[in-house]
Amino acid sequence: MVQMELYLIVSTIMMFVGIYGFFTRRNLLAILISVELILNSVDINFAVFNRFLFPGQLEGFFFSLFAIGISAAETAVAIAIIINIYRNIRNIQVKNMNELKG
Amino acid sequence: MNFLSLFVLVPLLMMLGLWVARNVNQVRGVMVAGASALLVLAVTLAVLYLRERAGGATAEMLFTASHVWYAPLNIHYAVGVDGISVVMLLLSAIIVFTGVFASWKMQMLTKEFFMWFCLLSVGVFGFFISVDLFTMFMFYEVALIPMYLLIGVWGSGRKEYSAMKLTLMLMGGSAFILMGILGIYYGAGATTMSLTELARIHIPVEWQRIFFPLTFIGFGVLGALFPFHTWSPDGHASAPTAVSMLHAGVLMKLGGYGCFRIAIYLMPEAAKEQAWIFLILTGIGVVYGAFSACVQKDLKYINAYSSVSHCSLVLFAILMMTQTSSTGAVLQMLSHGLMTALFFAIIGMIYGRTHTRDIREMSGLMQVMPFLSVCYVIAGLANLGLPGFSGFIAEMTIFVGSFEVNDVFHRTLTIIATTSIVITAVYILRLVGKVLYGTVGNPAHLQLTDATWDERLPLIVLIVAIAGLGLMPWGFSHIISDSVLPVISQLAR
Amino acid sequence: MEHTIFLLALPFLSFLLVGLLGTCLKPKVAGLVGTLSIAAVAVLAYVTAFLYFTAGRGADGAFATLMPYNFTWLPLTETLKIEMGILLDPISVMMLVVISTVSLMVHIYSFGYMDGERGFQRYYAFLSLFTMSMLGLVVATNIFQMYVFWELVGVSSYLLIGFYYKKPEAIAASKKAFIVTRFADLGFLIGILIYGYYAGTFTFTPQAQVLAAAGTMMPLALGLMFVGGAGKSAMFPLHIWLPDAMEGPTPVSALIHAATMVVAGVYLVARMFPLFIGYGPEVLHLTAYVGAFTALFAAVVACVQTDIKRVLAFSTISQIGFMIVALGVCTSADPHAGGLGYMASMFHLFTHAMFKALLFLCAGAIIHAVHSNEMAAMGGLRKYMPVTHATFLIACLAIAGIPPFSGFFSKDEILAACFQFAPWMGVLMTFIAGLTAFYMFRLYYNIFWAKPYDAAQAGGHTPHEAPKSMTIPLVFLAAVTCVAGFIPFGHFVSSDGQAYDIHLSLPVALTSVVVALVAIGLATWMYKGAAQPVADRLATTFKGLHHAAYRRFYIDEVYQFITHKIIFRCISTPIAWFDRHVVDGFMNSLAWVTNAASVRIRGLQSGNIQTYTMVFLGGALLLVVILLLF
Amino acid sequence: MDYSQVLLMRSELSLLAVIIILFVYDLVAGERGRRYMHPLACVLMLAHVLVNIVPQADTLELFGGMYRSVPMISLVKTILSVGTLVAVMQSGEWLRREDTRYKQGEFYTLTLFTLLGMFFMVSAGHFLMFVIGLELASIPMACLVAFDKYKHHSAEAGAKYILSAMFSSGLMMYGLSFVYGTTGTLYFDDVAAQLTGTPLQIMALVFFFAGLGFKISLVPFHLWTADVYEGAPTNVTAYLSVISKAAAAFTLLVVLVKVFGPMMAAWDTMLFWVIIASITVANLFAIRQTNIKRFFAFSSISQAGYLMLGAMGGTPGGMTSMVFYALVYMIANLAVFGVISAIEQRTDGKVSISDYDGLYRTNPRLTLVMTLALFSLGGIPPFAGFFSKFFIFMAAFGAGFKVLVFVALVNTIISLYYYLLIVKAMYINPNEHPVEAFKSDGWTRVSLLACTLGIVAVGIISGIYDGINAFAF
Repeated sequence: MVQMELYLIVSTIMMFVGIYGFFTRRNLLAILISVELILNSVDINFAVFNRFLFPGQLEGFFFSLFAIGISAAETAVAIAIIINIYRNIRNIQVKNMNELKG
Repeated sequence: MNFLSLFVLVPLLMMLGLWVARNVNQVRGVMVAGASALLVLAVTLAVLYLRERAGGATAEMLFTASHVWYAPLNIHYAVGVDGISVVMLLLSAIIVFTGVFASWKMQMLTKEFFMWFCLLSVGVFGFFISVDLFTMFMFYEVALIPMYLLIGVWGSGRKEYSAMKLTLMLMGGSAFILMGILGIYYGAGATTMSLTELARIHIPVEWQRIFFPLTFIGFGVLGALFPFHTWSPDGHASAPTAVSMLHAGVLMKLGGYGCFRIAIYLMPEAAKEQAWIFLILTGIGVVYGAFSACVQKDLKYINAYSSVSHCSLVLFAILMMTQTSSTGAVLQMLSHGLMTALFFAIIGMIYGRTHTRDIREMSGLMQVMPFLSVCYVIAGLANLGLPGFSGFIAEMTIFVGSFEVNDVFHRTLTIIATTSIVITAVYILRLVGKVLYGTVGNPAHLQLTDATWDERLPLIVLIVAIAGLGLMPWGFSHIISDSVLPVISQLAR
Repeated sequence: MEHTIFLLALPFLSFLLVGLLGTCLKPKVAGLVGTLSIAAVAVLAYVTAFLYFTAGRGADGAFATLMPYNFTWLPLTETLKIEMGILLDPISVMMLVVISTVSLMVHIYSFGYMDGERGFQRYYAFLSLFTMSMLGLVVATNIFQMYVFWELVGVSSYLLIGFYYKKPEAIAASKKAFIVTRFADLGFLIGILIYGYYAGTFTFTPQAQVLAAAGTMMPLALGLMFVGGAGKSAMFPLHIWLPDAMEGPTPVSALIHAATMVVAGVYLVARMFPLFIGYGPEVLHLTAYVGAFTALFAAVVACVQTDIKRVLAFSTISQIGFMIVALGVCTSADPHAGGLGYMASMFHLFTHAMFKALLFLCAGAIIHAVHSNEMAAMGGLRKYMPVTHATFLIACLAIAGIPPFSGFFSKDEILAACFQFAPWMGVLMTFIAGLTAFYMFRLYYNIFWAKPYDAAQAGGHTPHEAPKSMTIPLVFLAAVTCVAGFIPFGHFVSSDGQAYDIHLSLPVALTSVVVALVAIGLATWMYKGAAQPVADRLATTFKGLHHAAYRRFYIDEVYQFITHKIIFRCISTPIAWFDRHVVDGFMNSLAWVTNAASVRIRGLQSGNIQTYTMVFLGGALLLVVILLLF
Repeated sequence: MDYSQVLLMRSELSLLAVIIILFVYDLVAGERGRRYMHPLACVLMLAHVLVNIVPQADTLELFGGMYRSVPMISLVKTILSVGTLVAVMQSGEWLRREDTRYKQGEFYTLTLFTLLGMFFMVSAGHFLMFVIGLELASIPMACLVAFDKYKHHSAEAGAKYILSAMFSSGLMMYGLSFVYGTTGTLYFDDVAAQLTGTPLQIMALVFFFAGLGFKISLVPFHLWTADVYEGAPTNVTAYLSVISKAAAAFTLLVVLVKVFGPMMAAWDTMLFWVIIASITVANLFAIRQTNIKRFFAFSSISQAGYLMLGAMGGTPGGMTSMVFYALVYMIANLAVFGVISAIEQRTDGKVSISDYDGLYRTNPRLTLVMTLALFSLGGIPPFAGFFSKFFIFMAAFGAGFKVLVFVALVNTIISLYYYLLIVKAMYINPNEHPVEAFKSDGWTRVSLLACTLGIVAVGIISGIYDGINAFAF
């Protein structure tokens, strides 16, 4: 039986890898992938807490399920917008996304 | 509906009338009708008030009415007047009336000008009839904001800068006031916003120590409390005539009124404790304003600094906290309001002709515009406290009242304050000598004309008011000193 | 005595009528309105005086103090109030007579003198205003009413000095007069405040036990009040405004700056006399020293002035000094034992008003004739202006103290009082009296004798006698000057109210007459001829002294320095700078700091989504840290 | 469990009906039919508002406590619906343009779906429901922000919005996972009973707060705001700046009080700093803006700070003031954006502040509306903003946060300064080529009139405040 802490360590690492990726990637798609990592670490957390701490109920699992759905929807919209950007400027580099500032 | 509310309703109706007015004549018609109605209303009120008092009415506030407004917050629309408010209303009505004539020839955006002007009047009248902290504060702010546009759009000189500075500083003051009002409300147990009821509740002294200075400074900003007075010279210099009149004449009085009615009345213990700080500030202000006026070169700046000096005297007298000095303070508000309005009216008329306010560029105006010049001399003499005009009785009441406080500190300050009457004479006479007397320096000025009827009327009204108050002060003094008493007895509790 | 209200009401109405209608009235009509009202006032004043003094004395042997009117004008505290009313006692009645007489003469005289001047109506309006104020001052029932009218006479003086408002000198002089007296009035006001607080009343008759409790405050109050009086009465060092005030029309100088307003300070001290004697004798003596010094100083300066009105102005200062000295040397309220000065002072006030007004009116006639104030432009005028000459001579003799003219009697009483006080004071005052005679005759000779009139120099203009409207007042005043000395003044006015017989003290009288005659002789020797070798030699020998005296001992320069350098440069300008740059600068700097901060932080909004999220996360973590730590 | 319960969700159902009708109409209507799309949308929204105008007086608890409604919540929904109605009315002119005409159906459905999401969010009784509502409000919003798909700014704003939103919801859900981990439940009531204030829970609180702070755009979670407001179509900005913000703020208040109530000390401290930062930083940023939409973005951040004052202490009075403040802010901001949008449509995209120079000369009425709205935002009586500011200060002061109120008050001076800058531009600044005089379409004018009436009347007529207060909990 694997300890709960191990799962949590994994999810935490995923979380911060995601955050790190978000902060450092230059490509919008890569950033999107990093966000997915963050969201997935959340899913793991919910599932693990449910499984180990509150085995009698399903709240955590359901939350994970919905979270997965939501993140899918978000990704879809995000990709659509990124495609739109690509159509506009033929480029999806973050550095080109700073016309709005100040 | 209490008839006091008419003071607010009439200007509102005037705004409505202006909205539908089609041309300049209709605008003037609306304004004259409305302003006259206000004047009549104020006089009627004064008469009714006197009759009530003569009939033995002893309540602190008369003609009171209170409508629940925001029940959960204990906010009422509560009105009522005592002697102080009556004279202030009278003053406001006179100044509004004369202000209308002083801006008779307003060319640009006449309708809009008068609409904001009316809004300003709403605030002023509303403030003086209210006896509920919230309502008072609301009207107070209503009176402040139209200033921005009135100065910014219709002003002269560095109007944008001045307008912004004035508005922001006064709003800063009102932020302090709001803090103070909240402090009073919660300090008194969060049960009422009514002035008279609050006065019966002892606010804990620790609260007072925090909120008295906030409230006092807040109102003091408008009352030209040193060192928060710097909006005044710039603001008044840039404002159009009628606005300067109303602002210096009435609005600055809101400050003194608020200090007296709210800060000292509701927080007497802290007031007594901390009065010395503000006494020093106001004492400085009295002399400082007068000295500053001595070397100014712009007519309006001179008058603005003079206002600083005189309004500081109001606060000074309030802080002396004797019945006589407070009566004097109110008289001084009344008197300064009339005088400064007269000054600004004349300056505006002179400026309208010479297109300069620099005293170095004018001389010998007595020859070309004798009427205006004579009025100016009268205003100047009134300002330096000549007996027979209102300034004298106000200052004397203040000095005698202040001298009642028997200790070295207060005495010294009183004597310092009295020196202002000499310095006032210095700058007034310097000005009169330079600008009005002598030979005409600028040949172009020889072509100028004297005042027209619409200019003469407000000047005459103001001079009559100043002289009337100066020659027959006993009635006013009685009304005021009776009404000052509740505050003074509050201090003795 | 109810009619006394018209004493004030008539001039006031005339002021309002003439002042408000202004140029709508024809000049003559305006003058007539003013003159008639003053004539009525004069008649009323005489009637009042007659009724008052014939009403008989009270049980205590003094004339009753009447108060036909007194109402509360401005209530101040529970005990203090400013009242307005009319108080009749010997000195106020005496003053009524003096003021109305001189005023009436000046009104009549001005018809001729001011003929054709622009602003004739204004002139008469101001004269009426002045007369009203001055009458109000003397009938004041309390010190505050006195102060009220005191200010009003000040302002009428200001307006009248500045009557020729196009003349820069007139403007400056009027300003100076007002500000200097105003400064002095500050002392008066503070004195009143102290008096009011400690005496518990503004009336002249406070309760004795209250005063006794006041301790040193009462002398202080009285001293400060005297400062006010000194300002109005041009005592050193507050005298500087009076010579300059001669820029006003000459009749005005006669009325205000010779006969009436300037003696207000004397009147004030006389009015407060019981209090001075009772609670501040040392202050009273101080006034005597001030008065004596002023008298001397002014007399010396008068000896070298060349402007005839200036000479008269310094003479006025000197004579007021006499009056103040007379009051100041009093040591008790009993005229027989040290209180003689009170009566002497009032008597001198009375006679001086007449002959000094006469002198000024003569000077006016002369100036009217030669269009100049300078002695250099005159000389030999006695042929052209016989009436003026005669009346001027009478006045000169009076002021020099030659019997039987009025000045002799009153000055003699003063000298007697001074000798009673201290011999050196008597000697000093006698010497000054001699100086007076000297400079007055220097003036007289320079105007009417000396070199023959040089018409060519004056542009072919031949001087001529003044019109009737001007000479009639001269003659009237000269007549009064001749006879006034025989009035049994002590029967009307004395320090304790009892009748006092004026009896000349022979040694004093003799000395003074001899001194005066010697001085006149000296003046005759020095100035009668066309060439004045002695005077010129003296002037060159004592060049420094002469110049200093001519420049009035540089007191004006000191004032200039104080006002311009200190008040304007060293106080006002720095304060104005401070206000604009420090106080206002602070407010502006608040705005500046806000703006600068705004500019600085703009870069934080970089437009980079990754920075945004870093701040997002960083902020969240910071909040966690804050919450965990605190 | 009874499906009839579903019928009790009156506002959600009526909104859904509106969405479906519009959706179907969009499908069936041809090119000609689209012309009536906007009136139809307005009328339907109006109907929706009318149906819900009387708040549901009873307390509902549906789906085992996942969904719940109290009168206050119902009232908030009505307020949000009214705001949406106004925003929709104002967008007619924009949507009739060539490049948006064909997809206007999408605009309505997307907008209304976000509204629906907000309804669920405010009615949530369970964190899952809450998250779903939040995301339903966010995701279509990203589409709306990127609605002008041929404009790079719009797309850039959309990308920033969606990425920030994903990041923040990731962080928030991460926080929620700790809530779940420490309490074992996601039901609001149960969570409240279990919270003890452990460090993990504090972290959860902060992360959750960050997620909503993002929606409300509180500093330091605000950086997307200005860019998105600038890039998004003006009408979307209007919608985003008021409806989304108000809904999130109200939800945050409810959750803080109902769920994190035991940790009140913690979140008071947190709010204290966040409010100070929001007001101050936003004010400083706003001073220097040249683009009016950006300018109002910072203004809205600052307003959000004031809005959160009502949450301090979690008192019923605070809730009343907050809802009232939100209502007043909504009215004023919609008026502002109505004017901005009207001008932008007529001048082919003029959104610089200097374009407003001398506006009064040509368009006095529009200027007046703008002025009143600005005064209201600045808290000047007798306009509604004064009352709402006063009440919210009063509430915060009453809860004991005197220093905070003082700081906020001092900041009102700065905010007044920049609001006056706009006023100055319109009235005082000279301009050779001011915006020409024009007349907007009827819907815009009606909406602006309604806003003006609201600005003037909402404060003076105390009944509105009293009504809100009656429902506060």
